[in-house]
Amino acid sequence: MARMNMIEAIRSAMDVKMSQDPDVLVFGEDVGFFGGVFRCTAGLQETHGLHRCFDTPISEGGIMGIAIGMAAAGLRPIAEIQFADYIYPGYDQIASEAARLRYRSNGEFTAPLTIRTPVGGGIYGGQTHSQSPEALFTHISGLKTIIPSNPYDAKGLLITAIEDNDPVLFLEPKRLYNGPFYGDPHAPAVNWSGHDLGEVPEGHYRVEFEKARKIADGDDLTILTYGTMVWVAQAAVNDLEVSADILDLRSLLPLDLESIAESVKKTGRCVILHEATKTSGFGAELMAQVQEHCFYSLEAPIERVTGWDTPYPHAQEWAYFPGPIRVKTAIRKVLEG
Amino acid sequence: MARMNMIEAIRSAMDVKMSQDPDVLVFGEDVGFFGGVFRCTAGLQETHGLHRCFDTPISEGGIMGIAIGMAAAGLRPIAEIQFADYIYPGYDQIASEAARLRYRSNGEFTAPLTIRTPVGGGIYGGQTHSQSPEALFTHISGLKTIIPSNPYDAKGLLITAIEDNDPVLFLEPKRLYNGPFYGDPHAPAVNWSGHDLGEVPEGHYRVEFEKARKIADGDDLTILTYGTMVWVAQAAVNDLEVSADILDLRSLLPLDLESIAESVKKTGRCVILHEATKTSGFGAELMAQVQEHCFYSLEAPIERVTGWDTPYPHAQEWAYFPGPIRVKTAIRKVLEG
Amino acid sequence: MSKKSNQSRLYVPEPPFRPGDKPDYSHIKVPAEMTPPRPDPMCDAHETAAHALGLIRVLRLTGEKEGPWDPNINADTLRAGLRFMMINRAMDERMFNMQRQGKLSFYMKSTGEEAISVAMAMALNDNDMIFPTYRQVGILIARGCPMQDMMCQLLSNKGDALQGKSLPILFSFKDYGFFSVSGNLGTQLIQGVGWGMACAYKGTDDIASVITGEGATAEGDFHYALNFASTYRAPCIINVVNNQWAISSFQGIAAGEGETFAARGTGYGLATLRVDGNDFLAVYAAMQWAAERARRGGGATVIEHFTYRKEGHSTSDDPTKYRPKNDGEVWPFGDPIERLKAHLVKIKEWDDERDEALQKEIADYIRSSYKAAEKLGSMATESGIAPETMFEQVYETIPSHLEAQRAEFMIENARKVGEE
Amino acid sequence: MSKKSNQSRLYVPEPPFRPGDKPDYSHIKVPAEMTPPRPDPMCDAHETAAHALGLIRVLRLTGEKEGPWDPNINADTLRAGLRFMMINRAMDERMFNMQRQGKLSFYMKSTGEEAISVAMAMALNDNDMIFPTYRQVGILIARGCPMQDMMCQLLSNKGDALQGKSLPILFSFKDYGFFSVSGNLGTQLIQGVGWGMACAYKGTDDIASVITGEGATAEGDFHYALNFASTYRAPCIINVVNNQWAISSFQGIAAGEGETFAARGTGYGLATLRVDGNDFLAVYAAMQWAAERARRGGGATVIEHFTYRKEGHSTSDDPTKYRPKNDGEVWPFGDPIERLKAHLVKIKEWDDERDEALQKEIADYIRSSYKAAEKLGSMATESGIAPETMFEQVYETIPSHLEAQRAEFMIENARKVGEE
Ligand SMILES: Cc1ncc(C[n+]2csc(CCOP(=O)(O)OP(=O)(O)O)c2C)c(N)n1
Ligand SMILES: Cc1ncc(C[n+]2csc(CCOP(=O)(O)OP(=O)(O)O)c2C)c(N)n1
Ligand SMILES: [Mg+2]
Ligand SMILES: [Mg+2]
Repeated sequence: MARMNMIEAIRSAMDVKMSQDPDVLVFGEDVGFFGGVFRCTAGLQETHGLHRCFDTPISEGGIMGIAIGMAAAGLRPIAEIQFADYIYPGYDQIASEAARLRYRSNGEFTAPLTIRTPVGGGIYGGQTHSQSPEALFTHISGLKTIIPSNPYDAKGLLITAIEDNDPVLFLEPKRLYNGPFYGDPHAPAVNWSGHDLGEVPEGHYRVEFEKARKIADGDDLTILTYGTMVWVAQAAVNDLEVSADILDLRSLLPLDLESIAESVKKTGRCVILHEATKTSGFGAELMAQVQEHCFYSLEAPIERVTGWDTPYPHAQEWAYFPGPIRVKTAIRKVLEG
Repeated sequence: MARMNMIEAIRSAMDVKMSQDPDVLVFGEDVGFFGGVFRCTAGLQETHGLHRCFDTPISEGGIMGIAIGMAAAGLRPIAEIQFADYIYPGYDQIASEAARLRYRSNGEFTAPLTIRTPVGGGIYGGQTHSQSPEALFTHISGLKTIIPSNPYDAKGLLITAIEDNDPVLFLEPKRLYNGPFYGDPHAPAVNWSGHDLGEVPEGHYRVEFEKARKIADGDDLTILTYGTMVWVAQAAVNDLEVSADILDLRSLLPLDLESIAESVKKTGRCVILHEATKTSGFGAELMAQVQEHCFYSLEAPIERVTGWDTPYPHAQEWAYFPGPIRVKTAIRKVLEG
Repeated sequence: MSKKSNQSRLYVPEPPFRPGDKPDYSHIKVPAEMTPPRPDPMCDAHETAAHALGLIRVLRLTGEKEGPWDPNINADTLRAGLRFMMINRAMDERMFNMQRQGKLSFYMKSTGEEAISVAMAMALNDNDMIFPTYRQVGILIARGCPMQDMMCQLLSNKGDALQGKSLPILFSFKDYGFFSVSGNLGTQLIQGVGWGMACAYKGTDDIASVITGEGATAEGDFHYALNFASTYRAPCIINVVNNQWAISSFQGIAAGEGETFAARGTGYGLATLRVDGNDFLAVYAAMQWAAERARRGGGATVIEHFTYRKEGHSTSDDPTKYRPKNDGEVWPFGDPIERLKAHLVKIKEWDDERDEALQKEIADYIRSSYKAAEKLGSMATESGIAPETMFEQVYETIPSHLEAQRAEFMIENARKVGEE
Repeated sequence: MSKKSNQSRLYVPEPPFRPGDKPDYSHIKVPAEMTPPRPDPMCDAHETAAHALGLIRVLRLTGEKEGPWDPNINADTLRAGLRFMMINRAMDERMFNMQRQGKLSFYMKSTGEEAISVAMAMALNDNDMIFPTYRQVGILIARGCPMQDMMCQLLSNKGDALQGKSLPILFSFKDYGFFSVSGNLGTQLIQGVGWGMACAYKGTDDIASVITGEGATAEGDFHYALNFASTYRAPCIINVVNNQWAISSFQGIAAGEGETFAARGTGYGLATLRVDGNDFLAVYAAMQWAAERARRGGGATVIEHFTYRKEGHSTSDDPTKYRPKNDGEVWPFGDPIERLKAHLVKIKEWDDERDEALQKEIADYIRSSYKAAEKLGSMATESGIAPETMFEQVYETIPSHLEAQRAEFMIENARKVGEE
């Protein structure tokens, strides 16, 4: 066991897999000698060699393209996209190719690759360093979409992603890299060293997909969330002293519908939180599934708390971010509803 | 007034606007001399000149890029993407650029462009000529997403799109180009000449966005749908002889929430239909909004009937297509629920 | 060449001839000399810059072979090449007709371009992965893929290894080094470069050969392919089949008025060759050269295969709408099959008798293969593929949400069968 | 140059020097002759192929000017250029420091590259739209944009015309022909080509000048730009600022080992120039040549500006992590400001006295502008921008769903202010 922040945990996952499996390699913009703009790959080139962790041209489409070709040829590439906001030039390769190669060839060719990319706001990154595009990927059959909220899960889920025989999009909430974030930008920063989930085994372990993690247990309502908002949810629940099930979904596709339905059937009330833009966000799908499977248990309308339907504005970052006040309002509303 | 099929209606909209406004021009793959693989631009080059309707390189990203540049410079480009399945190489230019130029520059630069592209299955097009990617665009703030279901609406909505000062994605259900399609591929083809909505004014008229069209009026349930599925819905309702409100949404973003809520509050039951893949499809957003605004009126779980969460398989096209049988099952279910 | 637009100062390229015009390709010179020279395959890329503007040829239109690029292959190999090309053409004829009869939904011919796919497959090793487009069925033929297997894919029947998931002609035959063809143009180019990088990473001698039409070079993926191939010196060959047309758009729309397509590679520091794509020997020689360069660590070569799409784009296309009818007939570089045949006759390795025998053998092969294939189903009959297979191979194992959908489908399908 | 990897046969380029190495650029030759020649701006593009591999220079490091590319501009114009470059550098210093003091969230310097933006702006007409990156604030300075307006954008305060919507340095100043800078690299290149096409369509004489770093040339948009510019002969200039680095990646990663960036244009049939980017006169001359070519209907020119990024990528970057500390100092092409100054001194149009006076004037200008700007708010204080403005300019008019969200926000915000 060791103390790791999320950056170190992610790095450790890659390090473990690179040590175990010569077919695993890592590439992306600035990931080589420099070790990535968030340092997630720092040291991997030195440890594993120039050809196993290297820089690429600034070409997200090209990065995805070579990853697919390498994966089809039997390797297990891990491709870093520097910010999720820059994944769109690679969108065609991901949605039309990586996600469909298996289907198109009826299993003859596959693309067992992992795409790692930082998501979310909270670092004054403005419109193009803050996006949460998960819903644009959960609509794509053939892809899996994963998002951890802490170091322990990050490492275990990333190892599972690398070992998966299908393409996995692995989203890293950048605001959580160094510590949990409870939604108040003015509060002193907390880091992972003081948190249980910063306790991470040094070797190999897996955290399986399609399993939500319950981080609080309660009877009054269910909160469905993931990524940075997991911690904001916890802060709000603590603040309000309500009794809530908080599910950190972790795996958006495939989704742990069983745990979701079980919880909502118990509480009868549900709040859904995410940082992404509201319309057609992943919250819509969650809401749809809850209403499909728990309709007769619902005692109040499900509430969504999300980013607004605007780009992420730089100076208004904290007005955009769905912070604890909005979360608390929603909780009160479903409890009253 | 004239009899037009949907291809002719779309062509007429462009023709009218090109005649009225020298800033309107049309380009895309094969749209020039040839007039487009679906013939929507046939004759426009001859009428309006080589420089106003012309072929482009096979580069959807490039097409979107020049459209944005031209629009920012004061023109009103209409860009055709040959099949919506091929829009992804242009996704970055649409989502990161066209949709955000106004916001990024706080209104200094804008992108009043129209993207036309055929969507949907039913023509044995297989995985890459059948997709319905609307939900990947309704998540993008700054963009409008429109989808007509008949010639009259197609022309009026397209004119409104061209005149709009924001970027509009205009989706054309290709299975409806020649006639309404009631979901049975073995039934004899019907064409628009025998249908009221094939009656189209020759000149200028607008159909406004954010207004659904009610195509059937009833009390037992509400059906929310758009594109090809409008006709499948009608066939199912006729078949079952149920009393249903059928809303042809036409404008997905912005959405006519008022009409939706009014109808569901009246009927208390709702079925949502679309051809696209289920998970994170636009149906999820519709379901979310209905449950947010009509929760206390709902008497049964809302049902979604959609394409399966697989790519659109070629030989299994009609097993994939959410045809009348599945629609009827869903209607029965909400009526019983 | 192009008519200048008088209506605007925005320049829009136009092809030299439209329907009704009499096509005249006298401006496209068939070079008299068998230039350019053949440099060492490990030469500096700059030494091939001129090759991007010239045209590598070996076979004269009259059948003689000549010049530094003669690959010196024996008559048996030449006859094999001829046979594969003839099979290709016969198959195209047959399947086009069957599409017209409603047996398959769609087909695409490679008429006039057979030398490119066949010579490529023959010049490469069987372990080299080819990333083809929809117009290179010749690769499969040359690599020994059974005709019936291909036809079953075209008919989307229960003999189709893809279980009808893909459009006809979008083959996938891993055993024959034929990568799954995407319906999305261009995407495979950079994937092929990645495959080549994987070969280098693993230290094998294999290479990748990727193919695009001239029209699809305008996609970003083409740029990615050239750029990444240059950065990592990937062992691969990037082939541009310039058949002058991209559906209805002539090659000038893909920016072919400004420069040749081979020349695109020069600016990336890649070796570049431009070859008469209707000359079996020239294509073979160019592929051999580029493969040697790639295998020896010299990196990628961009090869433009200069040819002509003699027929429509696909069964959905009517080329007389946008170009003169007899365009393909007056193409100055002749027909690849006729040219190789003329050569074999000239060197006395072929004659009418053998030709007739081969024609007959091929006709039998096509006929019997088609018969056997059609027995397994077609568009006009039952495909014989269980529809619920559509839920398979989305993922390695079916996840629970998809399993639920499959279950729903099974119930609905039973109901449907009931209603019918 | 690059160390060969011994660990694998997969080739991965590496820069010549890393932290701890002693940088030595003796392999990059400063050409002794003032070649290449200056062809007529309407020449055939092929005539400029050699220019893509050479380097256009006018100013010797010792201050003399020489050769066919001398733009012959008068001393007043030269002094204006010097002044703009010095303002640029002083502004960079100031804003970098203010970022360190927490007054703004982010900043990016253009140190060492000032000649490119300033000479570009001065050589073009004011109506020509420039599509810049984040490293060309010199354009705004040269075109007369008030310093305070720029600083307000940097401070995201209520003087910011963008109302804080965009990251500092992602300016938009339509009045100064400065297109809204995207945070997404490369995207604007093809938009600029579209703008140029619109100019041609409307029949105006305006052109577009688009800029990318050498790193971002790897994006598909660069290819689109070259390709569409070639097809439609768009009146535009495509500038590649090769400052050797893309954050931590040296230019070899962007495939600069294989060929120059200017040479990319050759394969598309575009005119190509490669210019010493630290030579104000050379940049000016190249821009003038390309602008004339574009305006006269000759189409696009690709210009590589060969320079060096002397400082870190941005305020978030620490370049000593990946390259030697004094790298920029030993760059063989000197500093653009010092070089223009040396020239003016040599021709007796500049002296220490004037220099001191200008330094002082600029310091005052920067200081007073900053003071005035900061009064309107900063990161450290209130921005003064009403947060609900974030709902504006998503669309021309606020649609109902966004109106509802704004209303919700107003209530929540009141609650928040209450809680605080
Ligand atoms: C990304 C994408 N855009 C558009 C299409 C539609 N399309 C199919 S083939 C074709 C023409 C291709 O021309 P070319 O690359 O020259 O190949 P050829 O057909 O001549 O062999 C087009 C535009 C597509 N399949 N994929
Ligand atoms: C599409 C995209 N990918 C990645 C980035 C992150 N990024 C910002 S600047 C930069 C380096 C750019 O280098 P270069 O083009 O050489 O310009 P320079 O900074 O040297 O001026 C990178 C990778 C981005 N902004 N956009
Ligand atoms: Mg072609
Ligand atoms: Mg750079």
